[in-house]
Amino acid sequence: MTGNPETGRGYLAERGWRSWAYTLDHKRIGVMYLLTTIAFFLVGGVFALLLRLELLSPQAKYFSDHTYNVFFTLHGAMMIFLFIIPAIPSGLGNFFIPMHIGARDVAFPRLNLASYWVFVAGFLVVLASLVSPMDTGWTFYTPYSAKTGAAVATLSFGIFLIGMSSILTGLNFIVTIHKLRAPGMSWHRLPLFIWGMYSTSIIQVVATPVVGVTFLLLALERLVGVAFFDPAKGGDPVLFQHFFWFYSHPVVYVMILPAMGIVSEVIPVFSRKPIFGYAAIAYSSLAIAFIGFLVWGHHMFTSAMSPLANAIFSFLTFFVAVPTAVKVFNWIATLYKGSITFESPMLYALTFIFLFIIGGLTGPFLAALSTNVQLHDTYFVVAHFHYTMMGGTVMGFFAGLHYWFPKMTGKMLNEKVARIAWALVFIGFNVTFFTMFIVGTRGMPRRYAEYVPKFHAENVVSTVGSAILALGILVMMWNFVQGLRKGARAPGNPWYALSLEWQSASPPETENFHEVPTVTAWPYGYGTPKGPPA
Amino acid sequence: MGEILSFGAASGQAARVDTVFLMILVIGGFFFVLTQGLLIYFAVKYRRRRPDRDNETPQITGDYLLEFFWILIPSIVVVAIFYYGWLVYADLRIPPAGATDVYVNARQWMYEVRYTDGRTAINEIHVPAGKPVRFILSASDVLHGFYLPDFRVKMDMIPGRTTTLWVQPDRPGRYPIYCTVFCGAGHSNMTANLIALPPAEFAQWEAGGERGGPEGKGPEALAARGERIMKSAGCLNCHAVEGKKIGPPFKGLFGSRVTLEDGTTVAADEEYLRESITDPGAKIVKGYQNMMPTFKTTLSTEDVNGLVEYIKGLK
Amino acid sequence: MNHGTTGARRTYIAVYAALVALTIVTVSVSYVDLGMMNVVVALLIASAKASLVALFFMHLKGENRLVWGFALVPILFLLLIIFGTLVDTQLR
Amino acid sequence: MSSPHAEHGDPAVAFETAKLGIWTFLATEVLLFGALFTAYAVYRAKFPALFQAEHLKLDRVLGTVNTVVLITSSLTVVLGVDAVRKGKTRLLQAYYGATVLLGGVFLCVKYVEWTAEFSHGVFPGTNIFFSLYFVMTGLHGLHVFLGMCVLAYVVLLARKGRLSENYTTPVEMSGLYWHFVDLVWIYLLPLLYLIG
Repeated sequence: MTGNPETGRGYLAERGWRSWAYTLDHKRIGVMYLLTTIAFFLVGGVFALLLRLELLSPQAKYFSDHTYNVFFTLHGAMMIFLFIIPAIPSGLGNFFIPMHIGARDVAFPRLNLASYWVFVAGFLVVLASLVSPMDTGWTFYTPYSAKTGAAVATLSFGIFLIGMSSILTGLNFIVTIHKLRAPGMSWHRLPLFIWGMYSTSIIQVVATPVVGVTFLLLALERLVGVAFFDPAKGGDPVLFQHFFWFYSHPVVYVMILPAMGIVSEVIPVFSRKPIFGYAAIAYSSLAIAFIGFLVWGHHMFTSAMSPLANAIFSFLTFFVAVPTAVKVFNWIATLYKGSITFESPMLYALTFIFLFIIGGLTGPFLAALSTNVQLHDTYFVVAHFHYTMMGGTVMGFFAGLHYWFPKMTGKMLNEKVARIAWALVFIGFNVTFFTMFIVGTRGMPRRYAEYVPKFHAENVVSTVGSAILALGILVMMWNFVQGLRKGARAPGNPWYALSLEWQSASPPETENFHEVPTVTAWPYGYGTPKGPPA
Repeated sequence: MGEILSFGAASGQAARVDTVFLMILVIGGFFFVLTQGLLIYFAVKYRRRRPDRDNETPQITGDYLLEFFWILIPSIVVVAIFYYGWLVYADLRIPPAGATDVYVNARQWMYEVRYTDGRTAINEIHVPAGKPVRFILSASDVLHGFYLPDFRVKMDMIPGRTTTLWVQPDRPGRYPIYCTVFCGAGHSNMTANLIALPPAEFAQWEAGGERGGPEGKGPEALAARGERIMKSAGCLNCHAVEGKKIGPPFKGLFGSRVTLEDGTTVAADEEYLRESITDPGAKIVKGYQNMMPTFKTTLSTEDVNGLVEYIKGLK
Repeated sequence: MNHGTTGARRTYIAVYAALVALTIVTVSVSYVDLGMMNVVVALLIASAKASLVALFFMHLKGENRLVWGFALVPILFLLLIIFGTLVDTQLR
Repeated sequence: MSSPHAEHGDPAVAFETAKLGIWTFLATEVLLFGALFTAYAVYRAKFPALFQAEHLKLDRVLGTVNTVVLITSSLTVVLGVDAVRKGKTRLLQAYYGATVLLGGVFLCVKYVEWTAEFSHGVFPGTNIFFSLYFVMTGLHGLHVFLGMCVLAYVVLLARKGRLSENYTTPVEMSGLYWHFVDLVWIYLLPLLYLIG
């Protein structure tokens, strides 16, 4: 129960770049994904800070409008395609799915490595597009994206490759979860992180090809003039939006579902209580994944869709709220009568719930037709999106990083520094983004390099918040580096968790487990049926 | 607080949107207090007080009745919110009779305004206060947006299509219009103003010389332009104002319901007329052949708008 | 074993014959003007052919439920994107 | 390059795993073409007259010939699978070799069609119908080409003696992929050539 006492270098023993570049070990591939995506998170964050800097003044001050447009495009495209989509699934998922289900590796290790290198190829192509950087916003709406002078075809191709990598990873995980579970690991004994990852993988496999084709068509429109989205040839620019959002709406669940899985792992461990309503949390992941495919039209309520389409998409959108609410209620109920400690993973998990509730409760404003028409394309949407994605997914990601850091590296983090970083992130985040709800309701449109002076005060507050947030993230990164360099040796199971990954050494051996474990119980058997033990 | 939530709606419709906003805010506020309250209360109350005692928690794994209710109650709440949101929206989409039409065409990065009497303007739309005004929106190059925050409405402007939006300013005033769909370098400077004048001032402005009168060398009224184009472009070779020729007649067409060859019916609105001119094969009227050539390249947006306006007048 | 596979070969050739026959039928029908029915007939024949390929050539006939699920789920999503988009474009 | 975990202990499990993998992959392919089928549905409903007029410019006979070619190639694939299940790897090579050839014939016919269309001044940017036609057949042609590469690789494996009745995985997986490519064409033929 207290884990393996071994304290070797485990899977990290082999050295040299070849041992990484050619590795078939899912853990090493996961680590490579994590390092790459965190790097992009930091770069994307720098772009965000530059945006906030420019918005300090209503008039263009530091950059031209075009430069600002490039910055918000790069911020969006990098954060979405290079960080948040791959970070948890491909990074933490690669590392922990096989360990959670008691397997030695994923189903197709070679494909796994290939998917990482396709990802790298993708981001190299994205970098190549910087010769004439994109200025369309991460949504690539036609006909602007078909006309602008930027390297749209190049960037589309880069994102096509990244999408391919995402498909291959999802495929690998689906098959892994179906076929490689340890003996006794029935579906209802799966950790909830696996349920989240399974639902995510389905979305990746089914939705990503659509956006792949869409970007292909966009590139072809620029290269050979196909007529799909070109109004001059009878094409329909709104069809582009349908295709784009058929992927890009479900993909926010690719981002959030694994984070919800992490939270479902962390909460019981630090409350010493079984998760409340396991089945409801597990199946609500699948429900969110499925309903997520029915609601893409809510991004297009002002795009002059048919009235019936507007009504249907609005109606269905509200039903995403139900499984999401169920999860939140279950997490809160798990805390009830727990024995809660507040180590950094738990702090981030609770922050996830806190911020995600705000993100979730501002959803109905955007789902209801009449208020959507008012708030669409204003800062209200920006705030809602960041509360769910940054306040949700990224906080879940941070929770996962702090939770599994000892397992991945064999070192413990400095808890005091981690808490300081957490406090800065929490305060900075809310100051930055809550003001955006207000300025959005007052009518400030998004993607504005310059704005009318009446929105000035909110923007200054928001920029100050972003500086605090950035400082918090810097402290966190510094803590990671210090932890790697000088952290205390981590025991096999520092949090006394019950799921399988903690039954290995820290860091785990290449084979994960000396013997493939036989599973006899679910991973949440905390607490006692009759109260305190003798 | 009113200012922060941008109350001070400029029209009755905007006030109705605000009630939906408020309703969601109250419901959301209730669930916010409930969930965050419990979250914080549990976190504080059940924090571990004695570090040495570990597994002292009860093994609660679920409660079907509780879970049933917290699936049921949100479901009912969201259906209610949907219903009110949709109701107000549906009402907002139907313009009242007697609205003044104003044609607005967007291009990078300005709004080209054309009144039915032929006067034009850039980025300034004068309308009488207290009367409904209907915007007929088009775009020349890329997607643009038409957002009136004080009226809580917006509509995308889509190249190759015609979209509409209406407002009724209750009070005179100057209301900003923002572009909300990213359209390039000048996006954030693509703003305009809706200037609602008291009826008397509006009449004065309408008659005023600064924009040139409707007669003489002044610009041509849209409907007059349409009548001229209709003769010169050869429309009347195949269509008659009244009575069936090779193509369907124009009189009474606007606002009617047209039966198509596959039996479905469509409303003959601006978008239908525009489409029938630029893409005649798209909707074939029952009883007619698909033989009209497209006028997409031969007629400008102005010409098409003129034709539409002329046909609208043939009641 | 041997007997079984000979039977299988015979099935494959029969399916092949059916596929070629259906191809001939669908091409022939396309020369006849049936109005809207042309589309329906062509798609029905295509679906019949596709089912033959999936059931016999791709051996879906003998597969377990899991593989059937993997084969059918994408079709559900395909219908979703087609009808979801048409609800807008057809009713504008 | 050692792969400590690559092989699964039980070959039957390994086969089932690979099969599930390829079916998942086919699911992504369904949606890849699915987006194009959606575009087809939208524009055919919007421009029935255009589709009616333009599809007559395609060569129905060549399209039919190509269909038969592709169906025949599917038959040779399934016979190849049948052969390897019986351990007849030489027969497998013959059948898969024939499939690659038939794939080549298909692409040659496609080449003839495209050249004819280009010479008539019809290009991908001409109108919506031909945009759909060129992109759909082009993407499908790319799949045929990739399938030929994979099948040729399987023939190579068979020549090296890597395949037997106990190890048929590459044969069956590549076969499933090839049938799927055939299946897509079964829909492309009526949609583009016959009912336009």
